[in-house]
Amino acid sequence: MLLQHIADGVLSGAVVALGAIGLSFAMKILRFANFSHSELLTWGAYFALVFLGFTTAFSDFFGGNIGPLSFGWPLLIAMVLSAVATSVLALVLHALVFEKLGRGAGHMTMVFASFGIALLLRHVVVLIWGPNPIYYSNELQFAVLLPGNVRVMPDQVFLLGLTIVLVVSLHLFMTRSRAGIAMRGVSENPDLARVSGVNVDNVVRWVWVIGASMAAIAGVLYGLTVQLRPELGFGLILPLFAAAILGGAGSMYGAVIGGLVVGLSENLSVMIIPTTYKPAVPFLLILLILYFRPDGLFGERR
Amino acid sequence: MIGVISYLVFFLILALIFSIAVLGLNLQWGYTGLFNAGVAGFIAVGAYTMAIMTGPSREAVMGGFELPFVVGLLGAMCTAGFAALVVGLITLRLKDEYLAVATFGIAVTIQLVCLNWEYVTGGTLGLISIPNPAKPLTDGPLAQNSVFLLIVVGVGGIAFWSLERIVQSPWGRMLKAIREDADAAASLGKSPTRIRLESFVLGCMLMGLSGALYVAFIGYVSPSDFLPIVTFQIWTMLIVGGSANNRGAVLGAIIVWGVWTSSGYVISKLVPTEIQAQGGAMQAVLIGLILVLMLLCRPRGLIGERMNVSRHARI
Amino acid sequence: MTATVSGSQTVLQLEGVTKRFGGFTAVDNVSFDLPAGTIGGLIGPNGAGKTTLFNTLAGMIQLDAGQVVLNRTPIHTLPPHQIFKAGLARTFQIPRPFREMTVLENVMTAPANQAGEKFWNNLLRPRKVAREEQALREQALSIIDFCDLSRVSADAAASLSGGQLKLLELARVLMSEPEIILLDEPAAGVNPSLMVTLVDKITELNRRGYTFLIIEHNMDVVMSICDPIMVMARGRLIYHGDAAGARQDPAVLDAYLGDLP
Amino acid sequence: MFIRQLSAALAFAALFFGGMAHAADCPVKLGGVLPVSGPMGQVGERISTTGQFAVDHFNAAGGVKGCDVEYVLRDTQGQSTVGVDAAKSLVDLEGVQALIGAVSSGVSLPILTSVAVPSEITQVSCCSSSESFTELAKSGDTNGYWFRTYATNRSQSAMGALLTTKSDFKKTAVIYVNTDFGVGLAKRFEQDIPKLGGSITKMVAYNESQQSYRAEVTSALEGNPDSLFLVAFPVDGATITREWLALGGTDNLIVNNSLRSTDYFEAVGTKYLQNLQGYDSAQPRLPSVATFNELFEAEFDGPPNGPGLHSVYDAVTVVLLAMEASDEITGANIRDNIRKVTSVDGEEVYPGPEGIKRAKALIAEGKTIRYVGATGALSFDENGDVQAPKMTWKLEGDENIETAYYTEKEVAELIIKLDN
Repeated sequence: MLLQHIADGVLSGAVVALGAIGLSFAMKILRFANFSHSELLTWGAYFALVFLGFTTAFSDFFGGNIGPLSFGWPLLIAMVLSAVATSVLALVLHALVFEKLGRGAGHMTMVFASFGIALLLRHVVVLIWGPNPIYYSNELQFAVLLPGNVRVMPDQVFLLGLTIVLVVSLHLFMTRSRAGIAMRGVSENPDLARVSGVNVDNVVRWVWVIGASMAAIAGVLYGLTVQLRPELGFGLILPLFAAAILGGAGSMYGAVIGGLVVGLSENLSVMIIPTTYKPAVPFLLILLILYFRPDGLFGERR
Repeated sequence: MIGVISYLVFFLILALIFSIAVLGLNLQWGYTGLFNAGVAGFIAVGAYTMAIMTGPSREAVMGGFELPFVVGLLGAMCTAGFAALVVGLITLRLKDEYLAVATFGIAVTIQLVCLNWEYVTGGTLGLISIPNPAKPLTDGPLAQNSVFLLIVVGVGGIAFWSLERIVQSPWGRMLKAIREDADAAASLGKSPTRIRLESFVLGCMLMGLSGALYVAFIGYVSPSDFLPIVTFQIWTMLIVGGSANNRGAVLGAIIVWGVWTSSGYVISKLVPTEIQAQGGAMQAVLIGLILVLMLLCRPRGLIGERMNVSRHARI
Repeated sequence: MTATVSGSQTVLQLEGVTKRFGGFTAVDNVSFDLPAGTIGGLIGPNGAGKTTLFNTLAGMIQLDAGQVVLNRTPIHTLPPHQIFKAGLARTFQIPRPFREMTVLENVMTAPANQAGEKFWNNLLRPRKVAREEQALREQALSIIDFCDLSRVSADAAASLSGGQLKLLELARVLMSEPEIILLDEPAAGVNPSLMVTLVDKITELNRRGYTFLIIEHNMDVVMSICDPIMVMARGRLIYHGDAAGARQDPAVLDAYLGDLP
Repeated sequence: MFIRQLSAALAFAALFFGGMAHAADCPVKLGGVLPVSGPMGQVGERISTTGQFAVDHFNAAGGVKGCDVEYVLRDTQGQSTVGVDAAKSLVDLEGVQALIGAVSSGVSLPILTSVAVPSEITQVSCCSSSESFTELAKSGDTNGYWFRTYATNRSQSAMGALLTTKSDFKKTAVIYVNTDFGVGLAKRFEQDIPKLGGSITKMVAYNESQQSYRAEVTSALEGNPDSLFLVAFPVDGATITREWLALGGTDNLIVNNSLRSTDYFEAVGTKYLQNLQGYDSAQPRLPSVATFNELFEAEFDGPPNGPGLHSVYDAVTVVLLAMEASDEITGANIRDNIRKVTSVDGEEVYPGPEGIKRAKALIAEGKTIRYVGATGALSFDENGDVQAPKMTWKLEGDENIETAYYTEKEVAELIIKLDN
């Protein structure tokens, strides 16, 4: 069972990792704890559902499922479109609310506004798509038995692989592209970056786009391996924050490692504590990190 | 007409019980700028303390001390304050957002503990038969509720009066200085960590008090009383009423609770039964919208902060 | 390096103060003494590390090496609020008033260890607090008057002009009668007439016995009121002496080349 | 200053609510406090429409004492504070003398203790299963104002255990919802199953409304169980079942009554549920039930599968019959007459407009009646609890098929056997 819990932990940690990247950047560069970030996962998942509806019209053209996976090209296309749509949503929120508040009030007012927006976004999902769970496909995918008596679903392995690919591409983006380098600059020293002629407004928009895209993809993959429901993101708030804080705000790799640690500890915890206490595990992790390493495992000590 | 009065008394009891928690939050957010996202958790701590201290003895559950009402109130404040002290000591020296995340987490955890630690909290069954202090004094629901309203007004009045005294004092001045600029306050010899801790603990004690009054009134406590939405309601009350103003906090509690309950009434009248599930979501969207718009357009709420110097030194 | 503590006359003494950010050394092994009753001027081009040094002295940034001694007491290990209580007060380059509080409130906040700062005193010993508040108010009003802020004393600090904010910060630190006052660019962004007032206030206070350490870019101000003058460049202290000497020092000229018109 | 604001608020509120309060004799009002939105919204919504359905039947039969019945529904949002306030406003402002609700015990209980009992209003719940109600009633704190048309956990766990052992399952894992309902049921099940020759491999509780239950499922898979006893509600139940099956869990599933729901079958996919078995209260082979089912299907284009539908219908009908039998419609009279319209030696009457017409005629003649409803013959014990007949069911294709029927007597005997 230990191996199974580890496998489950790594796989569910991958979703948390993807979602936490955006949150981590937001905490460092936008300088506020964005409680509405997790709702972007929900919206990403539901956007993909809409686009999937369009693409299924062409399903003959795309052929069936890819290999052992439970989905075909339409879902992947829907996922990319959903990332775009979620980015637009995030930019709209930024322009309508956070930009204004950030200029006037303190950053804690932004935290609070993010609370309100989270509630708003969650219930708009209920209004549009209804409160009941929805599945991308009603087919059930059965797990494959691996050596060591570990069962994993092919979709989840795909999820892990895609996470790795995304993190590597993000790394290249951050180190090679102008926008990425500017982002790192602002993240490390905003004042210095500003006087060196970096367009901070642009960087902020990039942060929203990257964060929202990663969140959308995480949402789609999460929805794919389980289901879509309006509380999809809400239930992930604490794991996401735990991952971002664990990794150290602003550190991409930190967020990824943080996500995996959160996933593993949640899944392994059920071996020692009753499953009903599992949702508290990320919180305990947060307390431990804040107590011993307030700047995260990979954050620089102030 | 008796019905209307009876309902108003009932409504006011709940609204004023909430307003005590809002006052606590006002101390934390309005005066000190502390973001407590776990209000429901601290209310729960107070509520269960009250239930355990004043409730009858039960099988397989701790407690049954049957202590007097007032002792229960004080005990509830102490345990909520203690919980706040622990969280505060860990997070208050850190960046502001961490308090928001940690308090959000503690509310989730406290709810889980309420749900699962059967020996103390009765688990999912909750704790029943918590004595109502108004019951031995009078007969009839209206008379009893009126007496209870007096008790709430009395307790809330003491809390209100004490808060007014201490926020319009050098201590309150420090809170606001910390809220405005913690670094600048530190450069003037104030210890942000200590002051934040004091404000946080005091605020949470009021939340505990509010929880204690709630269970004494309802007579029953269960984990489902402390869903995250409660935190959200308390926050909306403060923002609508006006932060950094205790009158605003009380007014906000009455208005928001009024809107919340009457919008349920309106929805039940106007929206057909078939789509009332959507009606509930509409209500949440509406409240979320009011909140965000309030922050954008009228961040000070209905009654904003009053400029003052000190009770002793008006110009 | 300064060799010995020069008796009771030295208020502030820095020894090998060093602060690094990552690989960048913002303050590099800075040492000097500031005698009591002087107005020290700290100058240097942008990015020389002056404000970082101030932040280190005030305890807002932990130093990496060296020590800071205030009246024979090492203060570099203390948190900011205790450094203030020890007698070192500072203002900020960009003023940081308590914006939503009145000018009088801002000033009355400053003194440390007020009885009313313990919340229970306000409930249990209200008379004592009231007496103290009365005294504080008298003191605050006279300082506000000295700083020419009487007209605005009931206004929110947020409504003040840049120059008035500089005066407000000065008034705030004066409440506690500190051993030494650190002013970060007092003349920056202040209109000329107010600047004259400000310089007058500083010299007047200096005559009354206050010690200052001032960062300033306005050379007229520095040369007219400061002595000694310390020059920093790229984190190092490159000159320590009188104003006349600074004008001729080759290292100073070199550092300012391109910075000065 | 403050007092002025407060009194202004009060005056405003009085004006606002004052206009709404009118206590005329017609129509007769019945209050519903149900979770139409919130976590239980899906369940609550169907329950509330079925409540309206029962009221419609009564009105079709001429209403109560010639008055139309108005069913005033208020949403609890699944929150106790909102529920309590809703109940109080129904009582004080609408003047209702009986309340239907709520669903969760955590909402029904505070309504009972702070509204119904002090205001002397009869409260009938379709769905609250907590043992706390029985305890409260025994201690005399309900004054008899509490009833529920939902059979308590005791018989449910017994049926689950019986079904499991009758199918020759030896090693059963239990996944149950972490609420008073789930915990109570699962704990009883754990005690019952060894007495019938089965055994438990693992007990796993889960918290409601989580996105994924992978960790819970993996834990439950320990010890290679040959069957799973699942105590859940449709939404989370579907998630758990899907993850259970995907991770290689056995498809020998035994489920509680709330999973006898089309939502659940469709979400999981009926083709994966062909070895699923379940039990339910009372779909007895009585004409009354058939009548109800037919009427329901005609109205809603689907069978009444789902938690609380049968029982809310009976809750509403019993209350309305009790009103009909009262000289004056007060909470106390309703309380007393509920027993008169369900008395064991009365003449049997059935649901639907026709049945109710007959019942009204009998009441008018002064005869005692026995309402045999959608859940069968209701007989409330002194604590307001009912015992109901039980049935077991399974899926065959998309069809939900009854496999066995247990009368109240057989259920009672089973419980006695298990308790000794």
